[in-house]
Amino acid sequence: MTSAAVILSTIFILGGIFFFTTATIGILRFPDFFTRLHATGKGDTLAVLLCLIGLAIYEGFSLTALKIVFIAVFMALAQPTATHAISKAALRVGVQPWMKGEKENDSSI
Amino acid sequence: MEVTLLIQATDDSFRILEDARNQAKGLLDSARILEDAREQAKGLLDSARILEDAREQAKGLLDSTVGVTSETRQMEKQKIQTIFQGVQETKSGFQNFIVTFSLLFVFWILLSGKFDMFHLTIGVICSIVVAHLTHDLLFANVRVGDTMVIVRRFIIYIPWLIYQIIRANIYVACLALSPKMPIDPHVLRFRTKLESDISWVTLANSITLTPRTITMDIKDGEFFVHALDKRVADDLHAGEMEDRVAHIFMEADHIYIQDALDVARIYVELRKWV
Amino acid sequence: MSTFFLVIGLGLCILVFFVLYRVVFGPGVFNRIAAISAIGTKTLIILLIMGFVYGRVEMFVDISLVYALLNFIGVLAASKFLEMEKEL
Amino acid sequence: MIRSSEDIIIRTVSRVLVPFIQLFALYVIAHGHYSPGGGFQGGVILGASLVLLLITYGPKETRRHISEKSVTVFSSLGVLIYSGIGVICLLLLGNYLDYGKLSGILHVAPAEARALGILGIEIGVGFTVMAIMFSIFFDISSGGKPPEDEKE
Repeated sequence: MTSAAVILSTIFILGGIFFFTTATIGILRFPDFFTRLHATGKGDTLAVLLCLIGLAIYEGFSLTALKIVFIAVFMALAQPTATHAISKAALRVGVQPWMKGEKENDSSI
Repeated sequence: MEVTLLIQATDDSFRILEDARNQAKGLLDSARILEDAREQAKGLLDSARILEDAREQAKGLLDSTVGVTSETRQMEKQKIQTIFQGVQETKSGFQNFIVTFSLLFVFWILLSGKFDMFHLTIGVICSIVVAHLTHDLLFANVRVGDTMVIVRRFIIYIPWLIYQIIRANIYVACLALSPKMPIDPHVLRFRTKLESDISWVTLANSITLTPRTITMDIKDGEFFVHALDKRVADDLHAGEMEDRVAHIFMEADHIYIQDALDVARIYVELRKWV
Repeated sequence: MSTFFLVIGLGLCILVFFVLYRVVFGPGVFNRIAAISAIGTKTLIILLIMGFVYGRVEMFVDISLVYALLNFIGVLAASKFLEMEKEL
Repeated sequence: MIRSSEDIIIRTVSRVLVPFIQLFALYVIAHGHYSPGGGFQGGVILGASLVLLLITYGPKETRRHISEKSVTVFSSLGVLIYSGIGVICLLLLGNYLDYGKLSGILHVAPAEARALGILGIEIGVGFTVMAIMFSIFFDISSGGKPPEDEKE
């Protein structure tokens, strides 16, 4: 374990934590459901990827690191799909997107 | 006497003039007829030229058809000769089974990490069982194309996508941290020219991951995109990302085997007519 | 490095509590599902970090993979159910 | 009532993921004594993969992959494997599920016989859990009607 790898993995994990934090703030602050999906769909994907890559670098070159990379690939494929699934269901059920100028009627079903 | 001579001469000259006028009129008339004839001839010439052009175009079309088919003949011979003779179903099913089995076995080895005889045997058995159950799932609706080229182009596409994801996240982070939150959400809809479903998946997930947009719904080939900003509409309608995805999966800028076969059928029909 | 992982794990737990606000009070079921999905992704990282803290990553990585899988399938099933409920 | 979804994105992603999920489930079953997991967890993941197939492809396509009859066969086969290994151990003058006694008929060392016995037990448990979980989900989702009445 070289110190360069440790520093690199620390940077990656801290970046991941930063994007997790902004995604959480986004979930709490955005005005309606679809804009909140912007926060979860994008923010969590990049944050998870960064954290997993950081942990894989910390683990070093082994089969466990490869499994962590598998999780990363799976999340990169699954997270946008899950976002798409929720938003599709919401649109078909009849949740209206919030437009600028409306007052906040955040009463989605 | 002189007067009568003068009158006669005048009469003569008048007659001559009259004749000349008549002749000139006749000349003019004939000239007009000639003019007409010339114009008709010109029209004929033009139509002849058009016919010539059409003939040349037809020849060029025929030539190009010959060129395309002679190109595709080779691919036909290499790849599809057997497929289009009735054994397509079983053979492609078996190939799918083999490819799925090898992918799954590699995946098993990477998961297991144990290389003794016992675990490898279990791995082979499990891979065979799963590949038998799901060989029609992994490679359903795959168009015939050059797989290696697609994989290489996809790998080249990934860094651009990562750059876009990072941009998107910085944008979302700025929005979430800014006190006034300047957003103007609206819903866009656009049609896509992509065809295969794997390219649709790539396009929809790329739209979700790139700045300011998420794919909400796909209904009858129409993408419903939720955008945080007005500017993004132009980007999507310009279709840069769509072009990239089309380039990866060799759509809209490449001749497919199926298309080539269609052209070959048309060519055979043409040969019958000619 | 172990202390670093502990701090990171605690920070993620605090973030999970913040998202839990959306799960409990968030108006409508869709906000709740989206928030639960977000909690799932954070839990995935927390599980891996627990593995590093305890020194048994090769064990926790499987749990974490299973968690990611079930999170994904759960979200799909929930959205399918809500879509279905409208048709009935 | 679950119908086959028209959504091409979810269908394609789950179509690509299902084989790998199933192989991972079998890995969890087979490596139960090294890693967390074992029969029950692996069976649940296997069932979850079938549930994913059901919610994206609808009952008709899923029935083509695993039929009503094979669900029944799997659920009973699991119990048969489990109890059969136990009874064989009883017949070999040991306790119920006393794997060490299996070395007599397998011609291997007792430790290896124990590993094989545990593997058999886990395969049995996994089959049963998978079949029962899928059966419960399918019956609830189809609303109690037989699948032939379904108009796709």
